[in-house]
Amino acid sequence: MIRLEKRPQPSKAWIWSAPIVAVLLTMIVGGLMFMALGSDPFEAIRTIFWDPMFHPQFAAYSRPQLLVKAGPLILIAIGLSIGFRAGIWNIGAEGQYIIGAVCGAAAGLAFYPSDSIWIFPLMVLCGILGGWVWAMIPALLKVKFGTNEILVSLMLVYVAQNVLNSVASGLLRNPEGMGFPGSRNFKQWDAAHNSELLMNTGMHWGVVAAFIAVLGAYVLMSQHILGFQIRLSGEAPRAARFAGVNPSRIIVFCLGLAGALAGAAGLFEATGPAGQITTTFNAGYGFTAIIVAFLGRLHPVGILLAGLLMALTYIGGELAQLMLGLPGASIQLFQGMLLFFLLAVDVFTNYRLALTGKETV
Amino acid sequence: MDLSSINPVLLVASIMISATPILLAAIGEMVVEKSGVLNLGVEGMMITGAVVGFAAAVGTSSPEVGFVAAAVAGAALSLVFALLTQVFLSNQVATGLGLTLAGLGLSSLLGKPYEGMKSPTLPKLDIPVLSDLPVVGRMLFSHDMMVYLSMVLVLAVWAFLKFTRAGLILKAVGESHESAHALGYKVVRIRVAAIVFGGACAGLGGAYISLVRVPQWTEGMTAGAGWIALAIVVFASWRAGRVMIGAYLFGGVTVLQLNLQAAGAKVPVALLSASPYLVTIIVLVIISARGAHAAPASLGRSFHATR
Amino acid sequence: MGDTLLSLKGLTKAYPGVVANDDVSFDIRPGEIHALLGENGAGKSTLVKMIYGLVKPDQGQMTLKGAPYTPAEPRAARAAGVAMVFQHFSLFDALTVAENVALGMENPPKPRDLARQIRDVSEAYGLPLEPGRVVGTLSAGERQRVEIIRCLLQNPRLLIMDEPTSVLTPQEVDILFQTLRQLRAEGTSILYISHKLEEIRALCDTATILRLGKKVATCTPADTTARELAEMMVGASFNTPEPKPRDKGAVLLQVEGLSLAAPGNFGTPLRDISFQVHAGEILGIGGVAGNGQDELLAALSGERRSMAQSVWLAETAVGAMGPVKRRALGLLCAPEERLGHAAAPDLSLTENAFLTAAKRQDLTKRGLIRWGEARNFADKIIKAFDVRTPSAATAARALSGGNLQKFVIGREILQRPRVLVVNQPTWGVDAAAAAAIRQALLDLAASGAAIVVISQDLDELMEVSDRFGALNEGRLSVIHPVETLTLDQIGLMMGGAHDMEVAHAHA
Amino acid sequence: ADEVTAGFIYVGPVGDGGWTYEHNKGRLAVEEHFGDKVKTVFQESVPEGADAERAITQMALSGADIIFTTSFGYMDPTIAVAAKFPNVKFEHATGYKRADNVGVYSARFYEGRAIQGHIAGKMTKTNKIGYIASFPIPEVIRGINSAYIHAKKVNPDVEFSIIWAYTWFDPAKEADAARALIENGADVILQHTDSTAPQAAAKEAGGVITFGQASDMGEYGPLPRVSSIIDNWGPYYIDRVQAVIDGTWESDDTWDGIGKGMVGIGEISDAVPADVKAEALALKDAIAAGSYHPFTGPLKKQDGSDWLAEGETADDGTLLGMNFYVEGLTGEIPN
Ligand SMILES: Nc1ncnc2c1ncn2[C@@H]1O[C@H](COP(=O)(O)OP(=O)(O)OP(=O)(O)O)[C@@H](O)[C@H]1O
Ligand SMILES: Nc1ncnc2c1ncn2[C@@H]1O[C@H](COP(=O)(O)OP(=O)(O)OP(=O)(O)O)[C@@H](O)[C@H]1O
Ligand SMILES: [Mg+2]
Ligand SMILES: [Mg+2]
Repeated sequence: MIRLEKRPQPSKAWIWSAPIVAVLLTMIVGGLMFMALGSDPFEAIRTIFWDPMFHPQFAAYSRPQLLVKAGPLILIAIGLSIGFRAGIWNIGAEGQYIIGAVCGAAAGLAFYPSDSIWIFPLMVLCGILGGWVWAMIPALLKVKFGTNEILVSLMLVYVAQNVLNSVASGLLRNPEGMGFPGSRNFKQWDAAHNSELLMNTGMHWGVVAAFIAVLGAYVLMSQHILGFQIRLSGEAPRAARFAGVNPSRIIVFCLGLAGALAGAAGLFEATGPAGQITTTFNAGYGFTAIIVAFLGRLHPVGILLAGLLMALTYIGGELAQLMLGLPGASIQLFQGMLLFFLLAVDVFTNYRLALTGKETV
Repeated sequence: MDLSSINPVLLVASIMISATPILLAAIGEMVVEKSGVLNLGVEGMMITGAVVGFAAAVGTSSPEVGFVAAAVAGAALSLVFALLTQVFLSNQVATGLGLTLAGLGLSSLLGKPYEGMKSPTLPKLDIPVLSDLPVVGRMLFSHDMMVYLSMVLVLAVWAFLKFTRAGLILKAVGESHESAHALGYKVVRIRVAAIVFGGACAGLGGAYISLVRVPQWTEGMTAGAGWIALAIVVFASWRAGRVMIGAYLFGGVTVLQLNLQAAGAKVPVALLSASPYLVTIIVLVIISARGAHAAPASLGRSFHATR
Repeated sequence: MGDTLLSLKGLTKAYPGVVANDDVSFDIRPGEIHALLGENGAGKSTLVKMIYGLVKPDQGQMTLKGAPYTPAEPRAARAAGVAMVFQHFSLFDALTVAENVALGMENPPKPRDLARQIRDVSEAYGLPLEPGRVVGTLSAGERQRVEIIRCLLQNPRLLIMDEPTSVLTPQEVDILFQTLRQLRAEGTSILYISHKLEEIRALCDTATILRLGKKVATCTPADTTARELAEMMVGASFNTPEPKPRDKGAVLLQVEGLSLAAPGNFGTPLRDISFQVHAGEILGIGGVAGNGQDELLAALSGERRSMAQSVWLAETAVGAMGPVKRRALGLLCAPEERLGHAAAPDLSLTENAFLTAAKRQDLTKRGLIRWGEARNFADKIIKAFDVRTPSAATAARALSGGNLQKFVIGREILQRPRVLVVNQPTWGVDAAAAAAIRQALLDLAASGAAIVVISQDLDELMEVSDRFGALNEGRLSVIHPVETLTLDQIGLMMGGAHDMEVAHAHA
Repeated sequence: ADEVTAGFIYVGPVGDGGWTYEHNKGRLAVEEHFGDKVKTVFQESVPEGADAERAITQMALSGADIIFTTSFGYMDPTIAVAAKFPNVKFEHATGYKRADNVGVYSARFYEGRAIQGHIAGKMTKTNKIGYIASFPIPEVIRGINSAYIHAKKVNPDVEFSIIWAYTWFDPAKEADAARALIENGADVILQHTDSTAPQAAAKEAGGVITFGQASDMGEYGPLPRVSSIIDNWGPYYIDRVQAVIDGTWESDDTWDGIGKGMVGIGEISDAVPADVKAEALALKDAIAAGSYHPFTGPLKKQDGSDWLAEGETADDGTLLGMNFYVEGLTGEIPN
């Protein structure tokens, strides 16, 4: 019989190789799935993992798109991961993302058509604030009443979606839009446009913010006392209290940070790639970011890589749909598999396989 | 606004229909959580149940077979969760979220050929005498089998936890897996069984949506019902009877807000359609403020026995 | 009835890195109380878990009444008439006494009959219990009764007890011993694990001694001195801590009318606690587990806050301050639970050193952690307290209990506290390490710190403290100088008889 | 190019049975009509927003010659991508922004709504008509107004109750909405959402009639579905692809209705009395022939102000931006 045996220390080797093993396993099993769907598995895998970066026809366009797609995912996932490290399960980033975008857009539109250079910074600030406020609801309810933050943050996503529906066809509706829902297009208003900073790189302010967030989170979690307290709260809550960490402060900080980053991501997306607030501008980034956070094992550098990998599977998946006619759902399943394999393989960081009934010494 | 135009008999009847899927999923999840496992993948199992149930019902022209197939499919998917969390000791929150993602993908893949099809629906039971009663007959006693089955299930779970030894063992495992292990109970096996039961219930709930409530198959059709089921378990403080109250309350608000719209109530539409979620939050707050948590002490913790 | 009830032959069990039991053989006769002795980690618990079917031996056989005995699981052991009271209770806080008992039985009777049986048996053995109570609300002594009743209801032929007395008052120990003697008279065999050698000499018929997993001796405890037993366990002699002469200085820690509600559903409230500790003095606080020790430590460390005026550090009212401020002022603590409370299991020793030493050792600079300094401090603790670990980068959970305990105590002592409060400083630590820790505490007091030692080990308290008080249900008894106390008086203090007579005598 | 590639961007899954389903039928009609000469590609369930621009761009990069973007929300992305690919032709459905290589097209569904309204007004016994609306946009408001005007014309006691579902496609929600309307006494359900769930709910309730939306939904006939408005994009798509092949494609603005066959009226079932059916068909012919415009005065707005004088017909500009109810409708348009 084979059984698992706890390692005294997490294995360094597995920490690094587990994601690679997981990706390989996903490729193999995913390939089999694509084969069952009637595609050439090698071609499918190549289309997903290789073509977005190197296909002669698409790469010049898709490569920068990787950043566009990964930017918000990374930005949100960084915020979430810090909370997850402390054992605070905010799964309502989607709502914080929506409200951030709505608040930021509203703040900007109030000054339409001013071309002041302060418009965009103001919008970013309000976006951050909007996401923060929305995240403060579960935070304060948890601190005050001990209400489960998983459920409250999630319910608030639905509420946010209703707010979005309402403002997109009401308050923020483009007065020149023939009565259709949707705000003005920020791409046509330079003062509020989150444009590409360098041509054909996909770099916009949101991507810059994501990189800064990765760096900031790295310093926070590994070098700063607050990051230490956050890790401590997640690893050993009693020890944290003994050390002098105030749990309420950690809850408020972690949820607030996640909300602020998600709100910023929403604003950057609405004023940049999406271009406007519509009832559907939110493409589920808030949920996908949870997966990115776990794929990156809640580590800033890991999240950076996981965000890029996720973006790759999205864009590669779109190409596979376009060129191979693979159904979009198979890509979703493929991403689910990736997470499962990582979770499964991860056990070997903390456990090793041992044969029972044998002398080990 | 003319509220008198709302027909209360029909209102109650449709509350029962809209509450049944969440009730089924929630009672299953409650058993899972009683055993100390937090499975956030209810949505994924529900939607898989919805598509497999629909496909089986269409294939065999029998809705009953559809429900059985849905239960099996939900249980099968939950086994993936059981394998990952109980054997590979993965984080339950992450695995549950992954299960939802995978379930949504899998279901839309499986469901492609069934889009736009019609399925046989479950006949309404005609309960002698009761169905013919005035008012109540139409309100309470002319539903399909699954509505009553869901209630029987709640009753059964309540009795199981309260009166049987197996129920006591299940609670014990959820309270302290170390103690249960020390007394020789097979923690992992018991939890896997609970997870599978929860998966089967979620599958049934999903199939109720695709076979009775809508009835047809479309991608993403559970539209968050699984999450509501999770909220209802907390809301119910892990008690079977209250799960039923919670599901009916939520179903009630959902249906009532549409009725208010239809009756022309002067309330902003956005507020009305957000009301089920707002009500859920408010009730969660009230419950947690009263301190009546009663969450199983080992909820969400991994267990690994050394031998 | 044969000559042996249970016979063990060549039992061996290895865990990664240690052989917990190495070729252990001995016999248990019917109707005897058989002691199992050994230091921490000698393999006692592992051995009894094999008998109870929780752990499978790698090698060796057991026979029960002459027939081969290989329990695959506790159920089989129970069916064969083996019952066990665990070292770490196997109870369910949220369930009732009756439900807890039922879970430990093979075929429990109907709830109503079971409740009656519990009442009957518990009264017959002088261990009263209310079947409907929720276990989480019971005291440690009562919880142990639940475990014992659970065993007795099955009429076991062999009853295993793993360190049952560490949570009992001397009076409760007496009651337990009567129960055990009564059982022996009825023909039940008892396998009894304890560190308390005098107890064993008083109670047991035979003793088997384990050292590093091997059986080193079997003897008759009544004919062996406690000193001889201890030396057999340790395999060598060791130094007993020596107090240095010290001067009593000013009052450094003063607690005045400290009351706090119980934390959570199953805690103990603190009721009107007052005491003073002077510089250079050690105050010992005894009591049975679960009578407010954890709560008192939390109130002193600042984990739980009280009225500002209820805790004073020298001239400063610190009752309303958090742990960080109290630490900055020189009030340091070391809680009982090493893993998860005093230290975070998955963090490295460096990080765990930082955990309480951030301020006093100046390990941060504008919020950023000076990891180099933190590591130096961790290395210093490791060196000064002889902590056996590959390096300071090792995770706390990888250390043995004793080594981690040395690390935790060392971490606080090296920060030169003005006041140090420790709870169970040598709990689960082997004799040599325990002696070292006690010596360090005595040295610290000699250097002018005020120290509070909370412990359930009376010998330890007698050895290190100048004055003694006991906690009972969250109340602190009157405090007496140690020299004036007898064991009987201590028992009364721990039992909550607020020793009025004794108080008068020394007033 | 020897072979012309036509691309389609869909907002929903092909199998939605409504909007996307009909566009995909149009694509299949193109394939059928041109055979080997034309290749079609499509991408389904493309979210409106940032992903749309990428999907359209990648389709253009993959060599499509003409791309149909079939949802209103693709308007700005289509314009943006078109600017980068001057040699690719774009056709955007239901929008109003054009460019040299971007044309727009839409259908006058309100013409079909007039016929629905007529049948509904005639057939309701409770005088209550339920309307499941999606989003408060001009197209939907136009439909409500058109149906109401014609129901009222034949039945002055008729009342509309409207539920805003805020979705084009959510079967569970649509089913609940239909039930709520029925519980409120409606015996006719009109829908401006795409699934057949309301049909199923009506069937279960009994005694309620419905109309197919976007596609025929004929499987629910003869009752509850008594007729339908069918989107018929095939001829238009074939026409535009042919123009690309011929090199005659030019950006234009198409808004066709029953006359050109872009809006079809599904078989009126036998559940409708013969005289009503005859009237409905006459109305249809009049609209098709252009002799009757559904928005012909005298008409007042909900607030009582005058809109169209006797005999005056609405201009397309007003219709395209319609954001008010006509007199007699109750409730407010949410915003
Ligand atoms: N499950 C396990 N996995 C690995 N090592 C173990 C396990 N259980 C016990 N050990 C090790 O086996 C040895 C014997 O442990 P055991 O618990 O039997 O000691 P003990 O004599 O009961 O000590 P104590 O007096 O502290 O209770 C120790 O070194 C311990 O660390
Ligand atoms: N291990 C630690 N090392 C250093 N500083 C810490 C540590 N833990 C917490 N801190 C921080 O030091 C500051 C003071 O901590 P303390 O526990 O005294 O706060 P507090 O009493 O809760 O504060 P207040 O009285 O303002 O509410 C806080 O910002 C706290 O977060
Ligand atoms: Mg032991
Ligand atoms: Mg011990």
